[in-house]
Amino acid sequence: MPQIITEQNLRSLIDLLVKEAKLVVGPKLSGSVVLYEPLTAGSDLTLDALPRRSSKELFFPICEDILSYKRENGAMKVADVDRSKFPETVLIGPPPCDAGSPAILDAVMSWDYKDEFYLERRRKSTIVGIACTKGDDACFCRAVGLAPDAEAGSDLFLTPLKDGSYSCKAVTEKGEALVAAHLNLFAEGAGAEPVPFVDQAVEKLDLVKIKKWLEEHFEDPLWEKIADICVGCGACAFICPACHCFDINDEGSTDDGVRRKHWDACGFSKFTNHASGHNPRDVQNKRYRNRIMHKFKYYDDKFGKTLCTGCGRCIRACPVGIDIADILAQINRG
Amino acid sequence: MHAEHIKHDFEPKIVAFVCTWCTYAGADLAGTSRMQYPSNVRVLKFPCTGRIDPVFILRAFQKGADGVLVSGCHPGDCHYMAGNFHARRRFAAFRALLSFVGVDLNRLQFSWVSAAEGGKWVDVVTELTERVRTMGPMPEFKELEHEEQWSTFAGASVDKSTVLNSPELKEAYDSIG
Amino acid sequence: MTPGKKRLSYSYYPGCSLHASGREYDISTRALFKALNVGLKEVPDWFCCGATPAHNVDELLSLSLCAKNLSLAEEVEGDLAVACAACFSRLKTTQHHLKEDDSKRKQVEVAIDGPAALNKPVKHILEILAREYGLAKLEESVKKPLLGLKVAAYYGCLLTRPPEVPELDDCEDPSIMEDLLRALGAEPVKWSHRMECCGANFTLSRPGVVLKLSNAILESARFAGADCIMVACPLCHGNLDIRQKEIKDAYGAPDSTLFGNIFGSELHGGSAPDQRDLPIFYVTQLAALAMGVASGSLGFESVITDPKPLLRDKQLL
Amino acid sequence: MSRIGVFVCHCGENISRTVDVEQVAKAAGEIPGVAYSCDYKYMCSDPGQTLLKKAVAEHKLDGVLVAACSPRMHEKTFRKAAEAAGLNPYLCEMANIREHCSWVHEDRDMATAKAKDIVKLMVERVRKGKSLAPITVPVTKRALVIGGGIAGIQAALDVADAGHHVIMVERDPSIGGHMAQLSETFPTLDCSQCIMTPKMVDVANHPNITLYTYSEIEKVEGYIGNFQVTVKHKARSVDESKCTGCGVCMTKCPKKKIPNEFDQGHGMRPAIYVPFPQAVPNTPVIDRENCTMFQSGKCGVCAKVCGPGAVDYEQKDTFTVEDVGAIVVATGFKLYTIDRKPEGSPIQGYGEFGYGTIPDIIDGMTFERLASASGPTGGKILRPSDGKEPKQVVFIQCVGSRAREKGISYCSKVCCMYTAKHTMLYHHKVHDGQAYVFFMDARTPGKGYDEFWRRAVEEEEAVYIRGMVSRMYQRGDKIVVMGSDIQVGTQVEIEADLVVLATAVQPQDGADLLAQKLGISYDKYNFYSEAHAKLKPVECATAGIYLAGACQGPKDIPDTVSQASAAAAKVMTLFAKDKLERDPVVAKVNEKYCVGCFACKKVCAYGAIEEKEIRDRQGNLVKKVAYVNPGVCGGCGTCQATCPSKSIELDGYTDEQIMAMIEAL
Amino acid sequence: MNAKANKNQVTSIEPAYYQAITEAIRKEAVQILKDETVVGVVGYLPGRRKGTASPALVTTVEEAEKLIFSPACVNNLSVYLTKAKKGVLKQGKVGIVAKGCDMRALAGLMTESQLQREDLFIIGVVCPGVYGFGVERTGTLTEANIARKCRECTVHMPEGSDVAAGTHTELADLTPEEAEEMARIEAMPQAERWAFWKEHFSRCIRCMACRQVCPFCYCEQCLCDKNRPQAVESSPRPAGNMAWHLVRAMHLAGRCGGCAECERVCPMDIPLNLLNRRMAQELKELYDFEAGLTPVEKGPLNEYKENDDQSFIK
Repeated sequence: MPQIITEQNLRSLIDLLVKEAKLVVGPKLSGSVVLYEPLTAGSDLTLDALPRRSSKELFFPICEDILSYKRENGAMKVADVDRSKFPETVLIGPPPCDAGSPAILDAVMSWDYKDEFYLERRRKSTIVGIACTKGDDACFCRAVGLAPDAEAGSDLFLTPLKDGSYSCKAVTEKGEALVAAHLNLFAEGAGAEPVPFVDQAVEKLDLVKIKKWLEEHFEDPLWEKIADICVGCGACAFICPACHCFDINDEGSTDDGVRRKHWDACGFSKFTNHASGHNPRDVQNKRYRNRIMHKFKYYDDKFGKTLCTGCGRCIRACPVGIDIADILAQINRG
Repeated sequence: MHAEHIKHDFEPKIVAFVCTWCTYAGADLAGTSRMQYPSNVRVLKFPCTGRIDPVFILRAFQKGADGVLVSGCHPGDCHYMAGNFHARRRFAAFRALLSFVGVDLNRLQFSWVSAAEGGKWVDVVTELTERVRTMGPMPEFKELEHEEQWSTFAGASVDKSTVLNSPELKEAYDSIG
Repeated sequence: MTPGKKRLSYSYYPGCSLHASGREYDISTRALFKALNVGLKEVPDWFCCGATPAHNVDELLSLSLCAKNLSLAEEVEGDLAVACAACFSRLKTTQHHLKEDDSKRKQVEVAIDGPAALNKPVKHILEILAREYGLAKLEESVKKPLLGLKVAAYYGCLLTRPPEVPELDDCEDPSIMEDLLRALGAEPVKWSHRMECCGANFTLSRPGVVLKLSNAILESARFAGADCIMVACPLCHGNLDIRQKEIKDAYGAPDSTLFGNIFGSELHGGSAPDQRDLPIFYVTQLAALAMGVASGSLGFESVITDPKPLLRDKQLL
Repeated sequence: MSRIGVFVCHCGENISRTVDVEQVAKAAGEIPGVAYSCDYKYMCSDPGQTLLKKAVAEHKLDGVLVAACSPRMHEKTFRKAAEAAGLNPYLCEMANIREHCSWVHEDRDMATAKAKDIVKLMVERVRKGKSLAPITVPVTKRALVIGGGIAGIQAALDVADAGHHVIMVERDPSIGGHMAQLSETFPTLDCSQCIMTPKMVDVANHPNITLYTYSEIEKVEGYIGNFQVTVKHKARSVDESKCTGCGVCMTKCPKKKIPNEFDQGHGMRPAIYVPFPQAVPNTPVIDRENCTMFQSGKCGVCAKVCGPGAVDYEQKDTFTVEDVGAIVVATGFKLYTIDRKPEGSPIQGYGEFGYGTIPDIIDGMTFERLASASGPTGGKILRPSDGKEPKQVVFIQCVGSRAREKGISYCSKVCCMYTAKHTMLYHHKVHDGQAYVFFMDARTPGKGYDEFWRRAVEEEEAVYIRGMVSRMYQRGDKIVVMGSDIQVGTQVEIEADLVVLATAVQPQDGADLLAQKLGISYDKYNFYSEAHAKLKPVECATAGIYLAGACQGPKDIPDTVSQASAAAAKVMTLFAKDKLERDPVVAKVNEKYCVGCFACKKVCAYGAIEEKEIRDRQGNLVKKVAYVNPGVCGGCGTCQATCPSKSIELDGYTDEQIMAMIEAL
Repeated sequence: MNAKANKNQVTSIEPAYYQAITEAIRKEAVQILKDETVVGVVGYLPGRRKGTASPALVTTVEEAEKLIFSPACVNNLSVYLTKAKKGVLKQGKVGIVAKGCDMRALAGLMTESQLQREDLFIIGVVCPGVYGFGVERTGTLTEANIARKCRECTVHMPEGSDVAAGTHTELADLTPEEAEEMARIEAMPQAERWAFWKEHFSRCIRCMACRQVCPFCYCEQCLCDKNRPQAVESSPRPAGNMAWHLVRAMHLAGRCGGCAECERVCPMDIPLNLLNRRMAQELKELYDFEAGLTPVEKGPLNEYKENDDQSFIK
């Protein structure tokens, strides 16, 4: 049962959800950049640019407290975070390359260790994805098996139509529930023609072939070639919708402080630095190799998924112009 | 001399980073001379102002100081010859930086107090304490300490007091029609 | 900018004297610069710098006079060339003073209704010739070297003093004039009174002082064997040239007149009194002469102590 | 978890009157890491210290904080007590709740609150503190003395008499320095050479002194107690071991008209020469620049006439390396040559004085030589130009000194006195002569100095004119001196037969280069800088190097000798122990993280930081890092504040300690 | 004299200009690799996407023939030379393509003993400017797409390089946007300034791109990575972010060459160069220090004068 929602009603939906005391998150202009941030009104929604950071931070915040501790009368008192206070959340506006990331990450977060911080947030959230009609020469979602109209990860999926409205498809029960609760904002009908998608410059990748190549090329001059120019920052990982490494730090003093979990990146030289001083990934080529291996081999080995949505953020942001799509294409070509 | 028994509404936290040879000794002299000054100041002793890292000042503000004093030997009197000269440049630069990011420099005082200047120590400490007292608590860094990225406590930004009551929501629904 | 390719060019502040009693200085300066192909553009509408007396009477006035002249000069391209030592001193002093004293500067700027041109470079003719045009190039340009001419280079009080203001040369032991003379082919003599005062503007109020002081200078130059004296100041020129005969009348034989010898010993002497006339040249006159400028256009006729016999004797005319 | 003991002192009632010490002790007990706390009437008393020692044992304390008076008062006391109890003394600290609290505040509540805070943050300091061991440095008990003037001689003799070996290095062919040139000395007018030459001989004969003349310092390495000094022995062209000092070579040398430096160029010497008859050693050198043999290869007379065959034209410069534990720098001074402005120097010349062009304008040292019985005139005052006895002599003081506009602002200290002396010597020798002195002030702060000066003015008829000279010129055979008399308010001209200038005292040529080799600092005039103007006037900032004499600043002979003996005493203090013990508050480098930007080295006032190469097992250079020589480090910590990565850390004041204290605020 | 009169000022820099430099770089790089003057050349290669370029270390003649220079060659390549950081300089002499602003970094690194001039062959580029971020990359440089730092460039000429490619050309009438922004911030009331920076720093995600791309951030142990003691919280929270950026500005004071790479690479668009520029301005005013093209003995915060300003000290 395709539904239609006008742009105005989409914004009204946000207004209503805010009034319902839900946390509504969507692309919003913050200073000079568009970021996923809490929306206070429908007018905040900014859909003309891909946010600089992916929407993963909704489930996997940049930094979060996991416990606090204090020594009192010789004994250490530990206080946990009350996860039940996490709010009901609606994420509105992610394109498939962002909306698709929980569909990838859920696997690892509920694997051998259940990350209740992540999972609780996931449980309480509804994702309203929007098909992507923009894109530039860094985009390569099609190459990694996604598409501008991929519904994976979305609970409700909107497709922009030429008259400015959106056709809606409830992908999950959560999506259905959201529509059902606000039915008068939606209209029945086929609607206008959809806005066409943009062509992507990167060829379709044979992910199986790439994985095979990676299996056989743990040692390869390619890694050194890339590492020659990689400066080892974390920009690519931090803005990536799929990267999910984190570090845990106690901040404060030994007697009184907070244990915090925050984003980390495998490109950092200290990422695998052991307390002993030994560092198994002591040089940048090993670190960059790990990034590719993790995304296109290890994660697939474990969970049968590729740890990349092709959003192209890392290509745009890399300080030294490392182009993962180009690297994959080279491997693909053999 | 400061009459200490007056109770104030606000007692600022003042941290003093001092060198051991001149200012610490000057503060000792103020003590042996039984001079009186506000009790707000907490003194941290360093061998030399040259040892004092701008990070310490930053950290003191972060940890709740309302005012910071850095004090050492007069130029030419440094026990280590040139430590205070290096410190002077370092802090001149640091002041400019703090001012540029919007820190009120009235909360940060530098002084030369020699071992013979017990009276000057009292003056400097009293003046800074009273000035900061009139300015009130330093909000900037303390607020920052408690701020988070929105996603950390996602939901904190939602004001529960406005939790909907149905008539209002109903009205909103109706208006959209 | 490659040196040598670009033509040097200056703005020019002649000052009152150079349009009156020191006209020779002005015309010889213009003639010299023309001969050297150096541009010289007179500042339009300039007026008196206040000279040496004004600052004794009203400091603000004297500073404002100079400041206004400087701002007029700012309108003309090129560093400001000044020939008169007194004008040079006043202009430089004003710049120095106003740079040091902000409140004075503000007062002056109100008075002249505009900013004081404190950074307009002010250059004396001597430094332009010796440094900017350059001694080597000057020597190359000489057409008629002043061979055999023994010259006492006379600096006077103002050219180098006080040291922080003119910054022309060593304050008490300069050599720029001597260097210049050597470049022109003349022979600078070593003499004792090149830095002493000639009496300056006492020439009107207390001529007696001037006669005494200028006499000492003339005597010293004669004693050192000089044929003539070279000056860079119209006032010095006036005192040494116009009053030369008067001095001779007043003092007669040399050596009896050196001022106050309180712990005096016997004075030497014994040789025949030296009463030679000493022509007084402006630096630009001698330089222009050496550059081959026609002597008729250098104002030799309008001075009192006639230089022509000497120049003829040295075959320079 | 640490076990710290906190001991709160009442100091009689000095603390307890305003601070509730019991509460402070109680609060201290609740601080994490504190295992024991108590308060006591007098912690510094014997029972108090015993209490501390007992508590350390009973409660197995691993750190101690005494909250009492200023650490400047009793830190040593309690550290000793802690050490006696088996603790590392550096794990004992003091919280100053007296000078910084009870004595300066009246409100009991607030003072108590403050005392608690002070204790809290000092507990953090103890908790994060580390055991430190005193630094010991072995000491080589040999001293190097640079310079063989009166300063060097005095220092060398004192150290040598104390039984330590001394190496003395002198640049000139003979020791003696300027004092050997002087005629008579103020204020006693005793003959300078008569008191100087015996000391020179003592140096030569002293079994503990090795004398290297005609030698210079080439290189200095190492640090206090352990210097390695390379000495360059310039080729003398005469074998010292063979020469008997008979002097035949000098009398036979065909080239005899070389101006003698010792007589300020007013006497003559041959090309092979000793600077003066009483020279030590009495071995001649060949002045190769003026020797016909060296210039044209023809002559060789000296070699022919030398009985023992000591003359050696083939001699080369040689080098020796001396291990010494301490260095005394006594390189002395030179007199300002005042003609034109030296190239590139901030100092202006006095071209207007005609010095150097008018022969009868001389400096003070030349006058000394004229007045000296061993001088070029045999002690008669005769002027250089024509050898006539001058009847009017003008002395000018402060030529170059105290003349900011000429580039030197300091007072040369000795000129007032020696000019007074000169007028007397002149008056004694030329009875009908008249001396005039131009002066600014007469500075006579010394024992018997003012009496001496007054004698010159009142009894010896010198005419003192307060004012300066502007210009001098030759007129006939006279020098016209133009000056001012500011007391009379008039200009003055004097026709003098001779003018003597008291020119400024300046450091020796090359003083800066030597300082760079030694790693000591110098001021803008190149005078060497002492470590502290008041309290360390003899020590250099660089440990183990001491200053004596005019190389540090203008000085007269008694001051020079005093300082030389003081420097010697410092050397002997250093040599009194086999090992040097130092406070372990010094910086250390974390070589793993140091990246060798050497910002620390650039800010180190002690020159304690060196560059160290880190090599792998194959000997390949991995990187260069900073290394702190603990013997030299002064412990200021400027390096650590400068190091961006904090790869250098000052023991006793680590970032960890300081951050913990800030955290506890 | 009109200072602008004898400069070659134009309204656009056409691709041909960059092509000429490209040719010159290739020729030089090929030559020094052929005659084994160097073991490698750090330069730029074209990126996959139109109008992009990427740093590259080339070691063969074939690779060297592909080197380019275009307005997309934004990187300061000196970051690749320090041992502690990237250490492409493993053995032997290395060639490097350097713009004027990069040359300042090279000079600074020499001052700090991280590089030796004799280990480098510097192929200087007479650079008229490079692209800003998020601009149209058409191949032609104009007022519309030039980087903010290039608008006030004073080092178009790579003085001190071994060879220099290009002739002096620059865009005319560029507004000094950064200077204007500085003035705007300086004119704000103190509280507003604090709000301005708080807003920017709060956005920081601590990806460390600013640090990693900075030629002067070559510490092996960054203060902000240290946790015993922790001077700067490593978690990306507003407090730690503020401390981090202040500490970094302080550590760069007197060293920063003004290449503005930190600002360029910031994925969160924090105007970091303003901090560095403010420090540079202060050090110029107080100690007359300016980062230059030749190494100096000591930076302004590693030396002192006895009469330094102390008007702020009581």
